[in-house]
Amino acid sequence: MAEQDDDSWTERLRDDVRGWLAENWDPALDVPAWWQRVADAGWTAAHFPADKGGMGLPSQASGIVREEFTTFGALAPPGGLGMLMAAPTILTHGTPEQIERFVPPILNGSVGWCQLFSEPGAGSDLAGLTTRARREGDKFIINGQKVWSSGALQSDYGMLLARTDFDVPKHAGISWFAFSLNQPGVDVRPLREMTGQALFNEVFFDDAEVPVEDLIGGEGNGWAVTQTTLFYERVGIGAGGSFGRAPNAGVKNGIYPQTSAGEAAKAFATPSGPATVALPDLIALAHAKGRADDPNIREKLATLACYTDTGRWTARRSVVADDPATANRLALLGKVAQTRIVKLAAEIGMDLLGPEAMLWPPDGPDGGRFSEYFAFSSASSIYGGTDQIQRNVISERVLGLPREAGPSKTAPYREVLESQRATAERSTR
Amino acid sequence: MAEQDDDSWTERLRDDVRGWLAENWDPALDVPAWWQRVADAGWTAAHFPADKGGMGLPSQASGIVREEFTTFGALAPPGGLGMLMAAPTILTHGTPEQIERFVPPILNGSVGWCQLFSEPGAGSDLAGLTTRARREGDKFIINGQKVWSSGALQSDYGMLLARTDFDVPKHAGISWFAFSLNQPGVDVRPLREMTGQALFNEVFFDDAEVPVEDLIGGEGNGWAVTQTTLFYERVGIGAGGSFGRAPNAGVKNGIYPQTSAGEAAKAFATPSGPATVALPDLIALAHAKGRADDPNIREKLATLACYTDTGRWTARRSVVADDPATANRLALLGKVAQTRIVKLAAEIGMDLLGPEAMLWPPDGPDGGRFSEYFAFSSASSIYGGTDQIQRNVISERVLGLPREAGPSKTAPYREVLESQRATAERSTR
Amino acid sequence: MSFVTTDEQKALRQSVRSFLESKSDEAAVRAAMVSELGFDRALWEQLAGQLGLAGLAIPEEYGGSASSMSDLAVVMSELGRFLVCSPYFASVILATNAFLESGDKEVCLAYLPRLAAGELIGALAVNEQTAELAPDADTTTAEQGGADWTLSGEKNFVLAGLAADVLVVSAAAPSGPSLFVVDATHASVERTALSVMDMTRHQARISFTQTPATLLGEAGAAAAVLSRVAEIAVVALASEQAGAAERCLEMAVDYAKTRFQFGRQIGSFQAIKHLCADMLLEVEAAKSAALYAAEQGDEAGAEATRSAHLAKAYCSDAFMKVAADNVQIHGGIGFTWEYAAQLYYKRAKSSQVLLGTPGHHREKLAACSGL
Amino acid sequence: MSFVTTDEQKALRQSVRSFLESKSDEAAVRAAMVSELGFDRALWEQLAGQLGLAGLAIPEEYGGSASSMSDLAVVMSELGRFLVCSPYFASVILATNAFLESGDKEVCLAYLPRLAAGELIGALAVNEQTAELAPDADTTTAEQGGADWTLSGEKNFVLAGLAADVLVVSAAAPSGPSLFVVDATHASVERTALSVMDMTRHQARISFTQTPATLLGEAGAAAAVLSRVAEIAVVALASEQAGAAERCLEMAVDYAKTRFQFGRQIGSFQAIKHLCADMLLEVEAAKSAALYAAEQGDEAGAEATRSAHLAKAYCSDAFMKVAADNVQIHGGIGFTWEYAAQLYYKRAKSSQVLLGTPGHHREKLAACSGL
Repeated sequence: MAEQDDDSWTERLRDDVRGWLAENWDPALDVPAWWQRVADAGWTAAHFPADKGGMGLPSQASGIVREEFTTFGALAPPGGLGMLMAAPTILTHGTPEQIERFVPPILNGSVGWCQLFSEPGAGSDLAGLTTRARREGDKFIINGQKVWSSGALQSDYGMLLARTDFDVPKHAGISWFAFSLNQPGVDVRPLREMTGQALFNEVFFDDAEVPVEDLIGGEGNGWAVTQTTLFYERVGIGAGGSFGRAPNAGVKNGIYPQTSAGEAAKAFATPSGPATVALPDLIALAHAKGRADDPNIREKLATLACYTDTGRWTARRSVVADDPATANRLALLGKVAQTRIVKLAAEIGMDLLGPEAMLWPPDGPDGGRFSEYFAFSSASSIYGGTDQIQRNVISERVLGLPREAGPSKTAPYREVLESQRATAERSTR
Repeated sequence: MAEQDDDSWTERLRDDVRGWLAENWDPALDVPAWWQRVADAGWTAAHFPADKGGMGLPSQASGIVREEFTTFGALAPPGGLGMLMAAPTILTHGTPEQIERFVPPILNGSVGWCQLFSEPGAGSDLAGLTTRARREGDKFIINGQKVWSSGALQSDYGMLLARTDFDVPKHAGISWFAFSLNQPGVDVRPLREMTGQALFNEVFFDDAEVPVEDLIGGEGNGWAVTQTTLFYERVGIGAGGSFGRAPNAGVKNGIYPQTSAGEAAKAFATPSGPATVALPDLIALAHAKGRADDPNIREKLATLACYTDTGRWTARRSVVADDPATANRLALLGKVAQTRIVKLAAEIGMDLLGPEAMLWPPDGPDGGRFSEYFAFSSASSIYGGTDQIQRNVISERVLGLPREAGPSKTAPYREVLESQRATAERSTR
Repeated sequence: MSFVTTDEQKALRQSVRSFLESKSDEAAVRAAMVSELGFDRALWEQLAGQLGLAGLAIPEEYGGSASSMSDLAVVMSELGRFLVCSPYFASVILATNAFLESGDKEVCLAYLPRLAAGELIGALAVNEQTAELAPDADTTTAEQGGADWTLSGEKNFVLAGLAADVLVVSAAAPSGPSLFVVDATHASVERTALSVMDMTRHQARISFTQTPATLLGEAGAAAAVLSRVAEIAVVALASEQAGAAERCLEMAVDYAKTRFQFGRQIGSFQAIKHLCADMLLEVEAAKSAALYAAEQGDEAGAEATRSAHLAKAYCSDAFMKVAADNVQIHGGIGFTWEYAAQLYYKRAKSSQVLLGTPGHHREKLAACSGL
Repeated sequence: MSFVTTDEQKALRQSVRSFLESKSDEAAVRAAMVSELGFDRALWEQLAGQLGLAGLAIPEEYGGSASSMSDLAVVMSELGRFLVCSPYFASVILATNAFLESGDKEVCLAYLPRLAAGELIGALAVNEQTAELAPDADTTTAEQGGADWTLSGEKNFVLAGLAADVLVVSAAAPSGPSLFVVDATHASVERTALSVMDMTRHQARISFTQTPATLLGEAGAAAAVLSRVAEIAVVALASEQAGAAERCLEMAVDYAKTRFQFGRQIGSFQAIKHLCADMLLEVEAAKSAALYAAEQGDEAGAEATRSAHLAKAYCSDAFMKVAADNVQIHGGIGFTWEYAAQLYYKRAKSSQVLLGTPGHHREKLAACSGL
């Protein structure tokens, strides 16, 4: 699968990175010092404007930079949800003061971020959230509960959506906060998933606080800000994201498990956690299991090749599109394209294992990773917005099909909640 | 696929039929005379009550009787839409006088029926029909248009749904008529389908008339009557119907193409029209094309065997169910079960043909029937209520899931139509 | 085919269901599945004793109640519905039928009465590299010294392998693959729990080192006996799958009625409604396949074989699909450890693979269908 | 991969589209498809002359404009969009590339300039029992008498077989399958129209009886030449499929916005919305596959081969699915003869089968992917 970038700027960029690394990479530096050096040079977010810590390059630049760092053997620039979502959101909606305060610590990896969006009662219907932010002087008091926050235990800050006003329509009462997790009113509890792991957390707020100056995009404007965050999430979860291949930024309170950048680079080069099961893994498994000649397996693997490559190519078309409508149209397909890749790959893995598909780590071929991936695959159509929600979004925003009639969009949200409660009572009686 | 009915009444019934045929079958009789003899003996609708021309047997009896007639070589009792839908509907909702007047000519095959339900603007939303029935003295005057009426050219009567009142809510203004097609205000025009054939017709009404005494189930009660008709249609289209294997009843005006019952029996034994492509046909084709050993073909044919047999067995469970809720639950699945059978069978046929899949009757293997069936298969998820409508019905009536919010169900239908017109104008502007 | 449910079967289902509702709710399942042997002995003794279910498949001459496959299917579907952690399938279906099909009256008389009473738990140790009860590739060997046999080798994927008291083991004897009875607690038998995805169904790897064994039936007859045992077992398993699948549909529909998003029950959205309708089609088709195979299953023959393959192929994929759809309809909470949806999802996978994948059975079905 | 659309390509697409909007609307397609030769000669002459599209694939030395596969893909996708009835694919893609890949400069000089100008219509007559341009099983034979060759045998599924002036024919020669040029109008050539499902793409059966023929390229070289021609042709066909699929999506979305049932636009129902969203995924993935294969297609090589198989496999099934979904969303009217949905449905089927089924190309793709 030879691929060529015939755009010469990318070749120039790769040369620049290699040249800079040859002069600057120092495995003996501690991680914060190395990342500071990287950020100062503009490599963390090469696609950001030059006056915001970047280099003003096209958006695919950040992936290219990370590839070159990793190939070189250097610790790649920090990634994680801060880079993926918080930084571009704050860059879009924050004040100059907020950008100055929040973005550099993301770029130099000193502050890690998580998402505080979903609630037990607000999953697909994210705007149905009821976590409350009550203004008190120069701060907001937060009460409520969030769920599905990956990395919350390791993060310093969260992108928090809370309802600042219950007496306006549903979407109008929401605000977006840069919320510090390092305070007493916050309780982060790991949430165990089907895989047996706890990648996600529940987060409880009991009179937690956030200063007024950490409200991003203005009070009651959180829904508009959220659209930006979700756009960058979709692009990232879909086949085109580049930050998934980057080391997570700032571990909580600035404590890094590795003492030097060199050790951290080595640790990052060794994959950990439930590794993705991709086409080459399955082709190797088919050979190992003596099933490479099985026509049904060949048919399925060829279909997986089609899904994988078209997913990658469509994501690429989104990146190079010269009009925003096309870029958006293609980016919005990333998530559903990814679902079918994950589910088919998981299914083929199980199929190839035969009876060993019943095993679980540590038993089973390759430490049981195929079984674990199969369990994980059931979530691929759920996390980051269910496939049902993705299809709603695609059909409405791209294809222009009508929204469905729902409860009043103009009624104060307090009334909507009350009427919902009444319906629920009736239907369980 | 040996099947055994361990119910002894069915064996007794088969014996009875054979015994009666041995004494009564006379190929020299003309068709009307033969069918009169059959009806008089109660064979046409053995599952009807004894005082309504039947024998009071369980519903599977009618299929068994027809099997035995055909095996014997006799012309089977009449079938068609009159037997499938009109007779049971009238039996359920008609007055004794109406039953007396309409059912016997169905049982003796002298009157053929078609359906006059769908309209260009009322397909999935059947209750959205706008064909008008205006009362004038002791008759109703009909104006409007119907579509998708199969056999309308060959029928004497139609099951007509028309709106008798526009000033009541949508479902309350509909009436069900036994409508004579043999009158000047009726224009039947064949409608050519994708297959190139014209199985269906458009029917136009221009001041056509129907006497008040042919209104079935009462004025404004047509929607309830329709539910009965549709129930029998679903059961019939699904895997369990037995009237599809029966010769059509009364060809228009009592004219039969065959002069004797013997000739008619022979004609019926020779399949005509686009024959169904079923599992055995495809297994034979796989051998003929040297593909019987192809694992991908074997996998698909085995899947088709699963669909076909489970469809048949589920239909059978509906028939023998001892409570109506279970019978209904299973019968409602018939249509969607049939769709996947038809579509997979059509696909396998095309797959087996290779380049010959591009041919069309008269070219192509077996006179091009596989290509024709493939074209036809696209309609299997549409006719008799689209699969989307079937799934709505299943989820609401069987699973008890909530109906979707729609426009007011209580507003006079005239107002609904006006507001719809306004929306349409806005959205095309 | 009759598809008629007898009043006795209705009563049987009702009694098993009420029993399991109180004795094998989700908390009980979770407790049993993390226990060392993977089952609740008290529950097993009540199933066998109070309800008399261990002897269903066993003729009266050996102390059983000689019920039909259709009766067994009723029990299996309820066990599936409640995800019961039990050696029932291993002992009552697999081991018991291996005894019965061997035709060895003497050995049957020695074991079946106690298996029928639930005093003994049996397991069938045949699989090594495959899951299809095909003993032809056995590397486990049987050696004869005088009238005595000893077995050496290793078996894998043995259901209830740790719980079992007695094992029916296949091994390569001089005259071909043969079946043997082994005391599971003998010192030369080493049993290791496997780490399995579906914790409601424990499995073990069992090794034998010159383990004393009793020949079961005729030497060299294992393949024929096991072929029929596998046929019976997949029919029972298909019923279990159909019962579990039906429960998944109920969970999904219940949740869809009570979960609100966008101010509406999510069950009012067509995406959810149509998914539920498709689940119903799968569930009812699976039930039809399992019922038909059970009706055909009492006597060996071409239609018994064909319908067994069809039932296992269809019910496996139907249960897997419905279990996955159930997770999807629940959204995030369906993916959590603490919610029952994941237990069904994993059970669906283990059931799908057990005794041969759907692809394996579809290939056999094709071979039975003139291909 | 660049996926960058040049300004020239945008202009090309725009000019082809405006041209076809006025010259090949549905009425024009229906008129052409029932005509004897299956195409509108005036339209063909304008495509070739006014727009200069017949010479796109031809080097300048033979009177063409030596455009890239990506340019050709633009034209093919527009031809697909409008279901244009034209010998374009047969002549400009199949026959022209057979000439070019033969490397036979003398014969190329004799024919390509007139093919480039559209003065001659070419067709490729290779297939007999298969659709994959595989000449190994040819029963058509070539006999040599001195410097002259004659052909005897029958070819099937020849696109534009009746419309063609000149045929490139494969036949078994003593040194192996070889290519020949034949005057389509020669008295010994018998051409019979096939009855085809997709009437927008006429095909013929052509028999040769000692028909005089000119050797094209080297004797025995047909397999290698046709392998590359097939690769180029499936990439062009994939673009056509993607273009037609996109049009199906547009038809479906437009109808969903304007059709009212239950007092609502049917496009407001999730069942329809989600189907449309899935159609968009298929359409865009198909476009990606076709674009990538076109970018790789200018030079022979492993990636050109792999991406060609992938594009044909994917675009075939995507177009078929989207065409069927379009019928479904239209409901009954989509099934009528008079509505355009059926034309796309049938075109999708013929395109799916032409030059090898998706299963054939997936098998080749597997073979290119380390399997």
